[in-house]
Amino acid sequence: MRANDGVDLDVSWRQVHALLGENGAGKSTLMNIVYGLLRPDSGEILFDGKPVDLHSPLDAIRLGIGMVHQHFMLIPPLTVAENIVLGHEVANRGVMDLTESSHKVEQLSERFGLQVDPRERIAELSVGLQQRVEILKALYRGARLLILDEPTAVLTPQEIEGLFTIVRALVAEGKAVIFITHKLAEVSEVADVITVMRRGRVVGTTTPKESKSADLARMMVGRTVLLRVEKSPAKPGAQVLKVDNLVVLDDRRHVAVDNLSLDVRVGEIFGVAGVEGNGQNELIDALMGLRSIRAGKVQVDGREISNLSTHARLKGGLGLIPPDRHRMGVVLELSVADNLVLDDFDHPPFARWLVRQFNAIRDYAVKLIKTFDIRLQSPDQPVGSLSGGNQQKLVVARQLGTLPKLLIAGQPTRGVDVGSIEFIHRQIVSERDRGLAVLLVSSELDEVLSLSDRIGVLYRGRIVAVLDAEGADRDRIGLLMAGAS
Amino acid sequence: MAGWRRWLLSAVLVPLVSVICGFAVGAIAIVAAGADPLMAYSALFAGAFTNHNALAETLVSTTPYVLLGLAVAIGFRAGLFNIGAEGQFYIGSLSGVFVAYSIRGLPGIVEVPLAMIAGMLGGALWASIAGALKARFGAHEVITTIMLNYVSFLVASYLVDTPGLMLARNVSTPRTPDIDAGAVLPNLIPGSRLHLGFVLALLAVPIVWFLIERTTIGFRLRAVGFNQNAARAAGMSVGRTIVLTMALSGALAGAAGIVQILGVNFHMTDTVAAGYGFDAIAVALLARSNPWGVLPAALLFGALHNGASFMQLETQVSADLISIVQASVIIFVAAPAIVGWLFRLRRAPTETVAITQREVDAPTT
Amino acid sequence: MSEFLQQLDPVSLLSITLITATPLTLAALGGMMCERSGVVNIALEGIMLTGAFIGYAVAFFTHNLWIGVAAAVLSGMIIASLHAVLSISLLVDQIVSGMVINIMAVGITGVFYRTYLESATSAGPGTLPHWNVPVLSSIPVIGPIFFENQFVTYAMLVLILVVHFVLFRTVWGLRTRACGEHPRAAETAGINVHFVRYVNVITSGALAGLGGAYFSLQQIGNFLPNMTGGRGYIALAAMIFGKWTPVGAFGASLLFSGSDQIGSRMQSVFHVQIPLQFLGMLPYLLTIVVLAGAMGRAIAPAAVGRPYKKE
Amino acid sequence: GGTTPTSSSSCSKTWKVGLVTDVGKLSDKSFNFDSYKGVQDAQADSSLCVQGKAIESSTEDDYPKNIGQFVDQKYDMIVTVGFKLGDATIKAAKANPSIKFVMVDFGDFTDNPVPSNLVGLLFKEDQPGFLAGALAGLMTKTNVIGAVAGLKTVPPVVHYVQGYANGAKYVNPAVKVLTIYQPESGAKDFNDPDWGKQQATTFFGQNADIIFGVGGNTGNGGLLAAKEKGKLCIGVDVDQYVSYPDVDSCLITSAEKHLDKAVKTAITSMVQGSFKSGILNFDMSNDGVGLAPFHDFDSKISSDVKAKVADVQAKLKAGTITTGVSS
Ligand SMILES: Nc1ncnc2c1ncn2[C@@H]1O[C@H](COP(=O)(O)OP(=O)(O)OP(=O)(O)O)[C@@H](O)[C@H]1O
Ligand SMILES: Nc1ncnc2c1ncn2[C@@H]1O[C@H](COP(=O)(O)OP(=O)(O)OP(=O)(O)O)[C@@H](O)[C@H]1O
Ligand SMILES: [Mg+2]
Ligand SMILES: [Mg+2]
Repeated sequence: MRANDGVDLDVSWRQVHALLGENGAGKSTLMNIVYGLLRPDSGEILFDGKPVDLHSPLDAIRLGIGMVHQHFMLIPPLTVAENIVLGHEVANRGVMDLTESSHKVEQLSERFGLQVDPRERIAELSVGLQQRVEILKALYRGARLLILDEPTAVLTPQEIEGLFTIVRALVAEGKAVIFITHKLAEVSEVADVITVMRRGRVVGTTTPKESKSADLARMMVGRTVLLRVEKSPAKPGAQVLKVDNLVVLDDRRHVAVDNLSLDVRVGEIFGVAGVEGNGQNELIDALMGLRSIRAGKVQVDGREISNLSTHARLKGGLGLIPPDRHRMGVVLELSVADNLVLDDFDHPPFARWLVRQFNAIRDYAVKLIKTFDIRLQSPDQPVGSLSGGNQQKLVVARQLGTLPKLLIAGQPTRGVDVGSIEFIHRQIVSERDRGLAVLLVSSELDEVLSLSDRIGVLYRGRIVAVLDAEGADRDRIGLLMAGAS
Repeated sequence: MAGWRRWLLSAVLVPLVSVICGFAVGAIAIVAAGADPLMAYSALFAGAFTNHNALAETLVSTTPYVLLGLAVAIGFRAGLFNIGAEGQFYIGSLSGVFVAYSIRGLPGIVEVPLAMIAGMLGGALWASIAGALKARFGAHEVITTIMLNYVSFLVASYLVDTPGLMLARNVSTPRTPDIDAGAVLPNLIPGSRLHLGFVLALLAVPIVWFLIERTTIGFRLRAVGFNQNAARAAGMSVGRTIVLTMALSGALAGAAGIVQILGVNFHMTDTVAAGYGFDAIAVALLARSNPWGVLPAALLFGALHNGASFMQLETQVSADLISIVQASVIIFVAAPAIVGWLFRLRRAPTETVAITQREVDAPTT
Repeated sequence: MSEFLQQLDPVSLLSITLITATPLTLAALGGMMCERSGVVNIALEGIMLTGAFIGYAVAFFTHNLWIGVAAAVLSGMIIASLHAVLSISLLVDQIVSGMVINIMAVGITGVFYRTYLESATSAGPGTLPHWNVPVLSSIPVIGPIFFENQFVTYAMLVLILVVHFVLFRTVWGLRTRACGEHPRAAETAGINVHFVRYVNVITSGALAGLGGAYFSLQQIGNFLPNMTGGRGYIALAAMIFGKWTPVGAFGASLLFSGSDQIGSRMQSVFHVQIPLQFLGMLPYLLTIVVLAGAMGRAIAPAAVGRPYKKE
Repeated sequence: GGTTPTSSSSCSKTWKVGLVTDVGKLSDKSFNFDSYKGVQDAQADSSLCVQGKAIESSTEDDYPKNIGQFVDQKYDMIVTVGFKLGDATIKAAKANPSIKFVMVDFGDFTDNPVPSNLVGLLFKEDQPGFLAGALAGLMTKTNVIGAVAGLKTVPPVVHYVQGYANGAKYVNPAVKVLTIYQPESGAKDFNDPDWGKQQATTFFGQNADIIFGVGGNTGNGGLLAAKEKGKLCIGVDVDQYVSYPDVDSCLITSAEKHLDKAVKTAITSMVQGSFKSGILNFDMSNDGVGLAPFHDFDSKISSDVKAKVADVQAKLKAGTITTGVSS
């Protein structure tokens, strides 16, 4: 499959060049090629007018290309200084000079106003600081062209502002910056030039002046996005989910969910808005019993479920669309049919006395594939051979197929094409109308706004405000997400 | 259609070619050792098949390889690398032989199953230690099973050497008492050592295949093997599955141990086991973790094991030669790229099968 | 009391413990270089056995122990590079590859020992000379323990420091650890992960090969089939018990070999009959305990065991 | 160590003799090796017309199979080395009355009557052990001597060691004898010279000045330690001055059991039709066991000591004294 297809991109010095595209459009892939991590099957790359052949990141670095990856490339047990100098160490005859390294790092952070403690271990740093380290890493290697792959996804608006100032400073210094994102607002704010990608192709290059957000959106997704899923107003009924003062720790044993309380009622969609990394995943894990809770109560239909197993919760009427499809949603090696019964494979009609009943499984699969319009050759083909959108539809089908009373939907449309997005949204809404209670957790504010009946804003692991979706003010929510009270 | 061609390539052709290459490498070693490969191999073949009783003897050594190969394979399917089959084989023999010599005078139909159950339980429990350590603490099973192997040898030598424990009275060799006559597995061919255990091993193949491919246990096991997170999110208990898998694997290894006692040795000595458990890893790899594949693979290893001594007798080439053949075979199986390169197979199957090639989780030790 | 001291004879006890800890430590250091770069090495046993054999064979035919030692190291590197090719370039599971080498080693040493050495009746090349370090060896207690040893043991003592320094003070060490923790990050930093891993795996072969020379050239002056007797696995245990640090591994090796010696002393000198099997279990049980997270969790390099695939 | 058959024309019939080792291989330079030497000697003796071959066993399960190999090839005599093959040998003997069977180091017929085609070769290891002990007891300057032994579960090893201790005490009541048996350890059984070496070194720390190495390569380690530390050492089973030249400079003698002779005797009896089943005991009286020459130490050992040792030897032969070891 082609992740990038006949892409032409032109970046000049002293410019912020925004690369815009929905998830899976091929932005990272393109940049990985520019950075020498992937080899293009055809085409050439010119740098300073000269054609260059990039075999490895080292070649890119030598040319002065630096990249801050979507998923940070930092080594947790090592210190900030060690991470930054790695590969270009300060040393005499092979022996590290750590004091000198730290010194250099300090100078660098002075110069660009990126404060970090060189002796700190990466594992101890916040995401925002880790990103600083990444940028310093690139600058330390003398990057003149700096690629930032979705740098804002994990930042709060303040941090984003900070980042923008840095970016402008860099450009002022004569460097070039490629700024990858799929958030329209950001583009118009920093970009000098904008290139839009869709499904691995460049659909156009423009500037903030020429085209307004709406136009960009159209270019991005191929046609006008419906900012609202048309849906009748909710008729909320009895309370299904009730969470009181929930406290959950993350893997680094820091408080991720902090005294969080919320409730979801029959026939409503409760949307949790928030910047990535504010405790969304930990919240979902805790609700599904995938992560132990430190304190607080979780009740479903007034029944305490905090110490039930995931299995028991699923049987008890919970459904989960995991935020990370490939990690938690599907087993790529197993067949579509197997994946569709992944969470109730072990009882009638799919199994009798430990023996799996393949006819029943197949019939059921065929039915779901039809209702949820999953595009495939056969229910027996491995899920890995499906496109992400269809993989995601499969996950949704599995969860809604079991007719749960509470659906916990994490990033239900991440990395999915627009057609699938609409389809999935419509499914969720229609289930709501049949009385399903939905807890929607998404870092796509637009998704939250368009789907939810009520919206809770998540910040630093707390629900800082709950407001009615009707006429909710986008900017106000933005501020709340940023921690402004 | 391309699907089954790939299957043919990866499940039949590659192993076959690998075995051939393995023997080729062995031949080089024989030449280097100043002997004639043809003579050596024909002696090996004669010792394995054509000599009087040789075939029966080959099947005798095939028996433990089948059961142990299944044991390792079942672990592979759940993403577990059970290097401990050797130790589980040993503990299984211990617990089984204890029952087999303790009970007296019951009919075989009673005694044999009792001994078998004891042996399988022993192996299962011993293996679950490693399983529990991984489930509970994330201790990597490869390391723990290696360590537990040694512990099991020492436990056995302690029990068998210590008067009042399992040491038989007035025997000149340190060993357990002989098992009760009723517990002896009947011979299949009079005058040979081929015993009912071979049939039991054959039966185990479809049973294990059914377990893995057709039951919910097998499904759970495979799902966990492929993607623990997804399995967990789907409500499966990864920890319990790991322990269960190790227990099943250990039970099969224990069965191999006790079958060897009931069919071949009739008592247990304090000498460390034959190393079947380690060869079994190779068997499972060669079988690509497919229960049916275990049969031919085990037969090959049984033949090598059995033919080796005759080869040494006839050509003075050390029986250790078969280790070279075995090692080479695994290399070619585990790195199909080599075979593909050797034979210019376009589209050589580099896709990962079982454990031979994969992104193994980092040991969370 | 003095009677007891005389029987315990701490100086010789410690000196013997240090000597028998030599191959464990060397192999453990090897395993460490390997695993710190992200490659599991359960092949230590096979590498040591090969080193012991080749080292002896070469010494036997050249009548020169030092060429033998060099050959042991070299053969260790050669067989380790097989591990490297399989597990790094061909992406074979590292455990499988290690296992292959262990089996292969038994085969090769067995076959060629039988052909070329077994029937040799003439006296072997002897053992490496004892070197008493002037002055230092005359220090009471310390002297006889540390400064009246043979080459491989001295080398071990030096190499502990060298490996520690390399791992934690040098550029190479930093890159090695980076590859072991997060190879992709290392590559984006411009490091050739495969190169780093190759060098470390081959280095581990050199160290384990030298460990092999301990048996055939330093202690026995002869080769015997299987003469490493599973010490490669105890070395693996020592490496883990020492939490992937040179000094820790050395301590673990001392503990393991020391408990062994004390066990024997119980029997021979103090006539206390404890079942030695239980002492024998000590290394393995301790390792399991550490893996279980008691006595402080042993943290393996995050990426160890994972083949690294360039896109 | 294989050999090519010598089929000298004078032979009306070649007697085929097969030998099966236990898991310790022919390379043990000790009792597997020496037993096979008996076969080879018989083969070298053209008057016997014998052709011999050996199979090494890699696992215990192989014993019956490897015996079977020779049975299938219609061998005339099958020699099994080591008591661990006892059970298998008895079974095979009962099943193949036409073939003669010889068991080295095994004569335990408590629960089975001896088949008429089976002979067990037993050695009174305690006697050479006793002699070696006497020599050590007389030669020690520190009144401390040691024995580094193989597995305690192997009877001959224990006989040697106990005889050694008693012998030393007999000539020198003040002597202190340090002994250690190798712990069960699988691969390292009888094959851990490094361990043996360290044990001997420990004994030197206890002022021992003579080491008796009893137990294949493990014992050899003890001898090596003595050589390196300039102490004295005593070999076992065979004259190790020949079989293990590395330690000649410390080897005052070896406590021998003449496995080769015994095996050859059994073969000869078959060839000459005088084969008798049951147990063949080898001791001082029939010169089946004994003390090896002093070699380099011949000049260094005082005639007085030699006389005393000779005296003890005579008494053992005559049976006027016993070793005090019950076998
Ligand atoms: N080597 C490859 N060959 C084929 N397809 C690939 C390859 N690598 C990635 N893809 C697929 O190509 C698409 C582009 O991936 P990429 O990560 O570049 O998208 P993206 O624009 O960065 O999306 P996101 O906004 O989520 O980062 C994805 O669907 C991905 O699954
Ligand atoms: N790293 C990769 N290497 C090769 N192929 C990949 C890679 N990642 C994803 N793919 C394949 O690329 C195809 C598209 O991946 P992706 O998940 O992005 O779907 P998509 O392009 O977004 O299409 P959809 O709009 O349906 O999601 C899928 O078949 C996927 O298996
Ligand atoms: Mg991306
Ligand atoms: Mg997609």
